Amino acid sequence: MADPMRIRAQAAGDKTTVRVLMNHEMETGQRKDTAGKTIPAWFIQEVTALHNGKTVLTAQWGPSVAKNPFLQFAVKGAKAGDKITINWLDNRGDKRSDEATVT
Amino acid sequence: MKNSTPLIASLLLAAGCAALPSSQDLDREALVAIKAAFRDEGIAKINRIQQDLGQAACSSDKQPTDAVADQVMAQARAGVKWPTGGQYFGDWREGEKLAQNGRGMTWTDSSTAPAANGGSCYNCHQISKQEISFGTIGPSLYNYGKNRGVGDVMAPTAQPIVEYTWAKIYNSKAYSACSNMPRFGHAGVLDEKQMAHLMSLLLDPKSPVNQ
Amino acid sequence: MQTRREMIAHSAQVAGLLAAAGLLPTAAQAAWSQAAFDARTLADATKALGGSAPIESKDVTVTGPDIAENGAVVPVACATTLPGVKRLLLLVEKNPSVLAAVFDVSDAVDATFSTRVKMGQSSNVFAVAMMADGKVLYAAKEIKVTLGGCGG
Amino acid sequence: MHRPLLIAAALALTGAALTFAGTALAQTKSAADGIAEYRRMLEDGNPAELFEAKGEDLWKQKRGPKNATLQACDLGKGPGVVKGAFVELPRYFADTQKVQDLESRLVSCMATLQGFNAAEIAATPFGRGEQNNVTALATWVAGESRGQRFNLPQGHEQERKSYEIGKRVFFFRGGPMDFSCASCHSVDGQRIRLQDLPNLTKNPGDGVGFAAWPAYRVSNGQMWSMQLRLNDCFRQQRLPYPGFGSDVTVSLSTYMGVNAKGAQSIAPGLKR
Repeated sequence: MADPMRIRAQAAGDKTTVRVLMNHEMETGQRKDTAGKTIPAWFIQEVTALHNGKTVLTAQWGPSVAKNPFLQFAVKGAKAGDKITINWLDNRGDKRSDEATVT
Repeated sequence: MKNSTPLIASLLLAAGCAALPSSQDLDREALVAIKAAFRDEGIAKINRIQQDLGQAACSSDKQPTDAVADQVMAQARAGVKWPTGGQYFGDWREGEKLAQNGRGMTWTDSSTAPAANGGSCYNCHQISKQEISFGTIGPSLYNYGKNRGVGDVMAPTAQPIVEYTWAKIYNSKAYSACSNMPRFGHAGVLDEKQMAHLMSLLLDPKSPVNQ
Repeated sequence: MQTRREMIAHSAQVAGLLAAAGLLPTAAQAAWSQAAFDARTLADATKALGGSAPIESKDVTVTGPDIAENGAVVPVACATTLPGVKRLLLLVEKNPSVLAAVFDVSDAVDATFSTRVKMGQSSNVFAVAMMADGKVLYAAKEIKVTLGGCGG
Repeated sequence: MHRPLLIAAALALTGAALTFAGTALAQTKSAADGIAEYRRMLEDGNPAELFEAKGEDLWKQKRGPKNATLQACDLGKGPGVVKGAFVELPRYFADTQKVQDLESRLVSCMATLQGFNAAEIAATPFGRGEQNNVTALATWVAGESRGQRFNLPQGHEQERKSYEIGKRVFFFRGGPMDFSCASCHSVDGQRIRLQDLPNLTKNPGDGVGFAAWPAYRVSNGQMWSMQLRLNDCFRQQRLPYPGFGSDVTVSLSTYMGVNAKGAQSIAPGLKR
């Protein structure tokens, strides 16, 4: 299973800034290994964010997103104590879900 | 600590007051540590830590004595091999590629042949104006030929600078015993053809270096 | 015993076969726009996402450094202040597949997203806003990718 | 063909090149600003955080043949004391009778507390198996001293000797390109390509040089500890392969660490 994400969710005023770091190779499928064989593409395709269980963001990613991806966005109306959940799904069907509490 | 160690010595050791070995002994111990620490990996063999006169003389924070420096430079000058048939020049475009290429001679490279190596020039020098990613360990080489008044590289007046430049690339220690620049010809990093391409990059009036 | 790399290669092959046969879970397949990520130009990518021809607009912002020390990680952001934005996109003009990311904008989030992309070479980076009324607006910024380090 | 070299003429001409170096510097000011802007944009959200989290888990996890945690590991400030340990390493350890850096010390603890085979870990290539865990552990331990200032102990004879050996290793020239650490790191304000080169013969400043590693390398998406950093420096110097935790790499760290006295640690850092 993939390693956990790091999620920071900080409230300021009436919104919460969410910063996420994900553990993922984000292999493009364009690179070759030392033996000259193409390394197959392996990357996160879908990201969703939930605020207290309600989906607030869905995203589609391609292999151009950098390794160990970073994502920052702001959720309106989220306040300290609320839950922010991030899910990702990659092109091999691997997935990961982590949760953070807004501070 | 051995039991036979006198009490006073062990007290001093415990307090960390024992004297260090002499500087020369430390020099020797450092070499022993280096021999013990390194091993062969790929093309990077252990014999690479065997120093020649110049490498050993330039391995401290102090400059070598004038006598030693002169000896290093004289040896370097005597060893410069001039290009076969006086072919000092090649193609500046190939020279630019070599200048950009910083690869070669590491344990992750597969061959020590010059064909596998670059000149790493931009790592340390500004060269053409178009390339903004250049190092500053060496002086800027932008307008290298132009600043030295080189128009026609074949002109007799250009001969001194042509020879100086060749020798500098072949063995940088010919002019400075502890130069930071590799000895591309002497060490077999680049072959005559590759050095000729670099000569063109630096001296050809059509090269971007001289625009 | 299989090495990890072989296993990765194997499972990728299996996934490929399953996908070709339409056997992967639809959740993983339905939402991801293959055609958009296969696109080689800005116009093709927005077209594949059902948008019209993109028009340059001052109301869309693309943020990033002028120079990237390394193309493997380039911080970029897309944003718009216009109401009625449905999607924000980030694209790298000279990458093999231009589209990097698609963000579906809901009322619950700001229309501002930051991430990091790979860039194979110096290129324009586009931020695109796909609007509810069908308009497609974009902004461009050139980011230079430099060669670095000792070269090895 | 062997002609005399006209050194005097050539030297006279070198002056012109130096004048032009100044112009070049002014022209690339904006490039340097651009790079600084790029680095600032990456500061928030350093993927090294992912490795810190993994390292903290590993520290507290029961692992190895002895099924034990590392929580009794003495990193120099007593068993289990992690905060502040990083900025005092390498240092002398009485139990191993050696000067050890953070990673070689972690391996000692993994051997004594958890029953791992230290020699096996040392022989494992970077990025594989337990070496990955050592890197993650080092990242976390370093992060626990974030903001503290380097203050390596030099009270023990072995610590002072380690410094002296390290200094000699730093200036050791060899290989087909005649490089030493000093070739690139003994003068202020120089760079390779666009990368600034810290002067490591003195304190190069807060969060620079020794005070920035372990660091996440954006170029390859890898977490690099100081052992790997030095290993790759020797690769680029075109020297042979230095052993993990060898006297050469540990004493070099002592040399840089002592020189960096007073520098604030920002580790884990973010590097090109």
